[in-house]
Amino acid sequence: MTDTIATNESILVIGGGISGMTAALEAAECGKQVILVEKTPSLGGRVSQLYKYFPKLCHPTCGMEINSRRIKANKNLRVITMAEVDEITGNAGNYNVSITKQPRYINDNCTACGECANAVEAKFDNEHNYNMDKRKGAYLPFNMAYPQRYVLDSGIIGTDDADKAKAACRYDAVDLDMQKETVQLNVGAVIWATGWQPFDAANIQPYGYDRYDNVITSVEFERMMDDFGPTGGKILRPSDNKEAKNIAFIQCAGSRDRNYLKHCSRICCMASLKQTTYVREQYADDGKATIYYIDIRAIDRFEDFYAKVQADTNVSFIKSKVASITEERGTGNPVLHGVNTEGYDRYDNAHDLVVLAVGMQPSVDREKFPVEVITNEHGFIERPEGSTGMFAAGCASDALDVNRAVQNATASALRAIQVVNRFSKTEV
Amino acid sequence: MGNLNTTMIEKYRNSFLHEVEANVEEGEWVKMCMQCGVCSGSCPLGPHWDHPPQELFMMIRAGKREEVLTSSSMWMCTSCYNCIVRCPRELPITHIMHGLAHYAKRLGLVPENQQTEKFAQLFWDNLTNTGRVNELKLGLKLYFMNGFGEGIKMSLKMQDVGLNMLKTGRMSPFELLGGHSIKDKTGFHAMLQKAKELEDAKIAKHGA
Amino acid sequence: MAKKEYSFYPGCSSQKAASSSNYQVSVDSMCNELDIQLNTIPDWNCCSASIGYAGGGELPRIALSARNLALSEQANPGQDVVATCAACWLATKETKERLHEDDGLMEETNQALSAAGLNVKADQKVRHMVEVLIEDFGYDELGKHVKKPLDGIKIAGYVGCQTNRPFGIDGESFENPKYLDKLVETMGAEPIEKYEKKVQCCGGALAFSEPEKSQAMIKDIIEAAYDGGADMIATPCPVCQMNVEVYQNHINKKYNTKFKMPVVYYSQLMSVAYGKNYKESGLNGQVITPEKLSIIAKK
Amino acid sequence: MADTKIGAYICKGCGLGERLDTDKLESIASGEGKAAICRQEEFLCQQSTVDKIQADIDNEGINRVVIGACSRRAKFEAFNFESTCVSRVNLREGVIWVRPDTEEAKEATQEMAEDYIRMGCTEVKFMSPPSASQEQSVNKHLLVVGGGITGMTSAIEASKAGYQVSIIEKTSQLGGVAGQLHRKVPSRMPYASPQDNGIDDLNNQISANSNITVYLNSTTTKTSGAPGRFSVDITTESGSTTTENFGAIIQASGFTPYDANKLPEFAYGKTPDVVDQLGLEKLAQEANGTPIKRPSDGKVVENVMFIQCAGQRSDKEDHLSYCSGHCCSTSIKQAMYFKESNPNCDAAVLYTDLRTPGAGGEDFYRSAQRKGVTFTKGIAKEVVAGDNQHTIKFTDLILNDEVDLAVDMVVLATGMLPNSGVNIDAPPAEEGSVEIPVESILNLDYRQGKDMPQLVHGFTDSHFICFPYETRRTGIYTAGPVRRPMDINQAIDDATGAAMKAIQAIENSALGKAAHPRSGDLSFPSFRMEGCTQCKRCTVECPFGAINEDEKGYPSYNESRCRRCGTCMGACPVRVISFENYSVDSVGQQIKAVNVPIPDEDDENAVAKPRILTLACENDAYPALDMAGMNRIQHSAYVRIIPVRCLGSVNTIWVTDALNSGYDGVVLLGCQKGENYQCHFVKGSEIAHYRMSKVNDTLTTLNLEKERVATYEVAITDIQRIPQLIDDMAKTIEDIGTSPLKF
Repeated sequence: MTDTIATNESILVIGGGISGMTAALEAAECGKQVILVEKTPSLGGRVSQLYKYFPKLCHPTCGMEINSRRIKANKNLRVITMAEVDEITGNAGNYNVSITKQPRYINDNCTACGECANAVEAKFDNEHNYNMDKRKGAYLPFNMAYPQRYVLDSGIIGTDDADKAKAACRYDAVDLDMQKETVQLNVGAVIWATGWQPFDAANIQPYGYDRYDNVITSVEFERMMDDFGPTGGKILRPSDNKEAKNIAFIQCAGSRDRNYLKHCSRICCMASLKQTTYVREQYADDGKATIYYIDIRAIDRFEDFYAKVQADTNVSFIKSKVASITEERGTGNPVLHGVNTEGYDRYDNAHDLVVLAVGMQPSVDREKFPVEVITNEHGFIERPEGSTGMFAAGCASDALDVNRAVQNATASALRAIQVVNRFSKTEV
Repeated sequence: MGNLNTTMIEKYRNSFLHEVEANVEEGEWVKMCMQCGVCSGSCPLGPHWDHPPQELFMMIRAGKREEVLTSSSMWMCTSCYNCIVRCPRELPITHIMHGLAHYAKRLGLVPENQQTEKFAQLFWDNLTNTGRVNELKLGLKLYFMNGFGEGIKMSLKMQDVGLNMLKTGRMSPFELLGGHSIKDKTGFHAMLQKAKELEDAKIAKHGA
Repeated sequence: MAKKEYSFYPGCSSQKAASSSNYQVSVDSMCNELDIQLNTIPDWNCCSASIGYAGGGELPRIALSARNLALSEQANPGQDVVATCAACWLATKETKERLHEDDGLMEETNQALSAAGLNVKADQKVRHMVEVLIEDFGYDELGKHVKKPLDGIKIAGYVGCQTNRPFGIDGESFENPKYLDKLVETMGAEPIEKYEKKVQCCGGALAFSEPEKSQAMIKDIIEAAYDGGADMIATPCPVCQMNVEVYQNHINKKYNTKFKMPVVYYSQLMSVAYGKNYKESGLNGQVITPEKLSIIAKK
Repeated sequence: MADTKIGAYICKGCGLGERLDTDKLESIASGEGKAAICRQEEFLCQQSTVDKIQADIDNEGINRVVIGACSRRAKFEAFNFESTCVSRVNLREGVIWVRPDTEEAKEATQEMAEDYIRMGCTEVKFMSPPSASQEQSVNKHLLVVGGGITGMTSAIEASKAGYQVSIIEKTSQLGGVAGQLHRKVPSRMPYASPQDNGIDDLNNQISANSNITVYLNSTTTKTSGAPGRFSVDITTESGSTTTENFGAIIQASGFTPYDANKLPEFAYGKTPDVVDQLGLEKLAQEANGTPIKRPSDGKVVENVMFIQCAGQRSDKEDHLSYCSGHCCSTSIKQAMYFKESNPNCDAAVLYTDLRTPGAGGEDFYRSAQRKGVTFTKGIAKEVVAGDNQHTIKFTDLILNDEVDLAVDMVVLATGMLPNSGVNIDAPPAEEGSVEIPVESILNLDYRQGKDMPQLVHGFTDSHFICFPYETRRTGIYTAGPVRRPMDINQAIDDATGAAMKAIQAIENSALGKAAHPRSGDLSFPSFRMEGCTQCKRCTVECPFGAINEDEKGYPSYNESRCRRCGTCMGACPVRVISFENYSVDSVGQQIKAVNVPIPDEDDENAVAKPRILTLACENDAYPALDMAGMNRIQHSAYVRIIPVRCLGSVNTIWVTDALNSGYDGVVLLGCQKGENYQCHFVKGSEIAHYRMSKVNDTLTTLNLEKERVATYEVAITDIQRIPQLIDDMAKTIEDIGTSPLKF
């Protein structure tokens, strides 16, 4: 990475998840100057919080390693973390962008030795684990974090912890006077790779996510599988840390529902099918999973995976949108109430744990883009039309699985290149 | 009414769904159901439904006219609105149930001795009589709605309730003589008459 | 605070010597303390609750509530329509909404109304008394009027169905509304946290036609109150109040339970807390006397 | 190799100074390591110090740099010196962070560090800075095979970026299947109604575009060369052939609809009123907005039923096991044709799982319901053709009912089969069995076969979730339904993405840069032909088909096809293949550089100091070891770890040399192999496992226990497991005793 001064031949990518990294890398590896802006202290986004991918059941960190190696080695690419775009003016081929960079309080000297983390005491919610546990006020967001550089939580600034962190660092990497700064860029094209956020399950009142400890979300379940996650890689239920062996998965938790998200989030069916294999991986024959669904949307070759899971006698399927959940007194078991609509059977099923397959919501509220962007009623950015220089990549454009998100991001890299080539001399 | 039923059968031979859409309150929503079953699971009297709402919707699409209209299911609706607020597709299920019940009644297809149907009719007659409900008369009618013998039994069974209500001044024997009423009964009845005419005309048009 | 005026729709059960006349008594006392003036809609009629559908078709039922709205517009122009009965509120509010949403309905309805020499616009707000208390006064203001805090009374706030669904009060959750608990707290009493049957249906009108089925549900409602250690149940709905209070003997016989759970209205709690006496609070209208509340009322 | 001048720099930061005797390390570097310049620094990675190293390079003629500090994964940017070979000696994550900070541990830990310094200094001696071969020059001409909506889109998008494109289309016109559609599923809000299929617009864009050439009625009869210099024979129906050169290729050969004649149970072929989805498009086009008439007697259709998953999602013979993805939306769209042209027509869709994923999908589904299309969850069992009406027998899964429904027409939602040409991995047909000849799409002149490797069900998709455009034939990308079952909207994205990768291949091959995953790597293998025995292992084992054989059977290497994994280097029994900066020596000499202590026979209480060689895949195993260090997870001090590009690049000589020079054990750490392989170079891990199974013979001849060599499949998340595997080997050696081959 070099300090490229952006020109209207550069491409700005907003969002450092897998889609943003892909769009940025594909363009940079095609010789283009690219600036990648990420809101959090490190790249990776949602993918870095997953245990395994469907349908292959491989580990996302593997691709993350390759991508961060590509970024390290690429001199056309400049990464700005802890930064957000607050204004974009101009048009295709010539955008002026203003970016606000939050202070990290740790400079390039950081060797990631970890002494500052050892020195501080105060703890904060760990966003990487969806606040299921705490982290120190000086921290490396996660093992694979890139840039491999520590962060000071702004919460410790002005406290003793801040001074302890500074004192502990022998490389003068802690800079407590770091201020938020504004960066001005001139770029030719912009790629929105702002991604998605899990739908807030507390809104789904009949399921009592806000009232019952043993009702969790699919994204939280992923974190449980990480050896370095909140439960040390064990599937435990929050109420009593008992092993959760009989697990219910509720599909369309927030999706396909006019009360919440009207759209289908696409990934949730496959995610739950995948997560049933976690239950089996951990508890073998004692592991039982039940999927409550409306339609199982395992399209194209994902069907093979669906067939595999269906063949597992420990996994059962009930066609039903669960009506409500109550808590069994004494045991704390969540009890699911509803009707299996295939032949009309009522059920009141107790499980150890309920996993809500929460829907995908665009990270950026459609009203909150710093420049006019055409979104559909679900908040996803529509396909480009006319001579725009702004494109969506990945889940900013639709509810997509990783594979499709990367495919879409690769396409958006070309769309951006078309714009900068059109406005630069490099055109053939 | 019976012949209206046959006319309707004639008209909508191959689509009960169209019949419901045209003649049942909020019937045009039936087609929007995606069979998730959240309504069926949310009904407090659910276990007492032969066919829960989502199944009724499927039966309507499948043209099971007789089974649907003669079912006691929609008469089980307590109007708790659980189904409406939970329905992911915005179907006004409570109203559709009321609508189906009313339509069945209109076509004379309500099952024998359907208690809620009887009570609902009593209630309607009672309120439309003076414009306001006369609880005492309604109560007595209710006890006797299944015949005199049953009525005596019921009255005895409900004696304590009645006495309690009298004691606490929440019921008065004087209600038997006239009782509460609105002033403009004439206008009130004319209004209901007009409303009924307009509605019958619509049905007749569809039935024709 | 200045006097507040509303166009009031009392509803059948609140009439003299009717099943919730005690509710009305307490509402009057409460309003008097809060300087609320209720201008009753002249010649109002029954809304047919949610049970008129066997005899009455859609349009006739709509016409009923439309008539009340029309009369309100005439007599109390510009005033919000306020109802104390959940069913009255719901039927009227639904009618108002559907008149504007369903194409052609407004016109048909006015055709019918014209037969009674009336016409409706349905522009006014239709509100439940509880909304008035929460939105126009707020818990703090309501608390300021408390003269006799209801110390030491444990109350299960039974919200029931129709003040809760489909419209809800104060934008609260349908599954776990808090407004009743907040009111209870504001009056100095102790709400039962996690009252499990808070929004369970009591059977409504089917208490009459399907007594067994309804009483089975009522049993759970009362049981859960006892489990929570409640001294009494409080509710905003006349149907709930009646159903849960008056059948306890029958339930005791059938399930040989020993229920004797008082069921009062929020307005009775407020009336007592506001220093009104036993009678002014309509407590003489209770089939099962709420002892702890009575004691405070009689102080 | 220009004479090497080594600069060795040892960091004392991050506790290295406290934990290690860095003076000793320095003396080893300057002594055995022959480092011309050697310095210890308190804080090696700080800019000022890095500048000093750069100064040594610029002014002191240092051309090999040894950094004794943290892992190669840390501080990469700081120590990334242009055109200078750098060896990162991992003293932090690899030594002090995996060792206890105790007196008794000190000695072994120090020995570890010293060996790593020796290894680093040795490695750089055998490295030279890579430089491009200049074999390719820029050829901004792109070939697109297939003129359907995917190919047309690829061509237009590539030309918009300033590239020349030639489209080869087998039929007489562009448009493919999309061109046969009356309308297509909407791609824009409000996602409510079918929209124009868009082919006319694409046609106009292409005919107006001087950068796009179209060859109709043509096929590719030969494809040879490599990215940047593909040579393709384009042959017309008439047989005339022209040869053109291209920089990269996109294969958009599309799909063939499933043959509905295989579904007699649904009366296809028995009555013209049973059609497949394409058949219905034809009827809709003819009706052109007027009510659709049924083929048998021209009667306006009053009720029609769509049978989803016809011959799909089924394990029956001759059926497709997979889901074709688009069919639900397509049936919804077609049901709208009926509803929009004739509202009284009953259109029902019979499905088991209605699949309309994504934002637009659900809107489209709701819109159909609003238009009166009805949906029934059920399973079709049979269609009985009648004279007037036809009967569908199905099970209604909701009402749990056996239904006989009379309809005017039936539409079968059948699936798609990829036009992927020859399956190069197919086992050879048995004797006597009649083989149906498959027409090749690309006719690749590659040793590995004529067409693109297939993933599953004949589709040529990538094997990687993160990298959908990973291809096993560099510079050739497949797009659209040949790659994976997909709808038009996805195909358009895919076409654009593939164009992106093709352009990238053109640019990078011209610069001699490798493609993913070693993107930008300039190093490439050279073959010392005089030593070659024409054994063909390199040509057979290359996962990317980079190496052909010339007429004499010698390997003929194509640099720009190569992905630099080194599998050929690992395969070569006579070791004639090597990269400038990665060779049999650059690793082999490191192994030899390690100091293997010879136990003192006379000394009774001498403690055994075994040595374990670990060769770790740099993509997964090595990062996992790093993270183990970051989490202070300890492992044996007797191990010496060397990262390799891929386990496939491991030449067995390294293992035998190690054992011969007294190592007590060898551990190989690669990625998952087999069906769901994780190896980024496809077969590396698998090949390594195979090769190691052969090493057993060597072990016996050396009469060593075979437990001394272990090969594992590990994942990057095995942060706790990998140290355990190393300790297991240490334990094994403890049990079976140290190697007898120490002298």
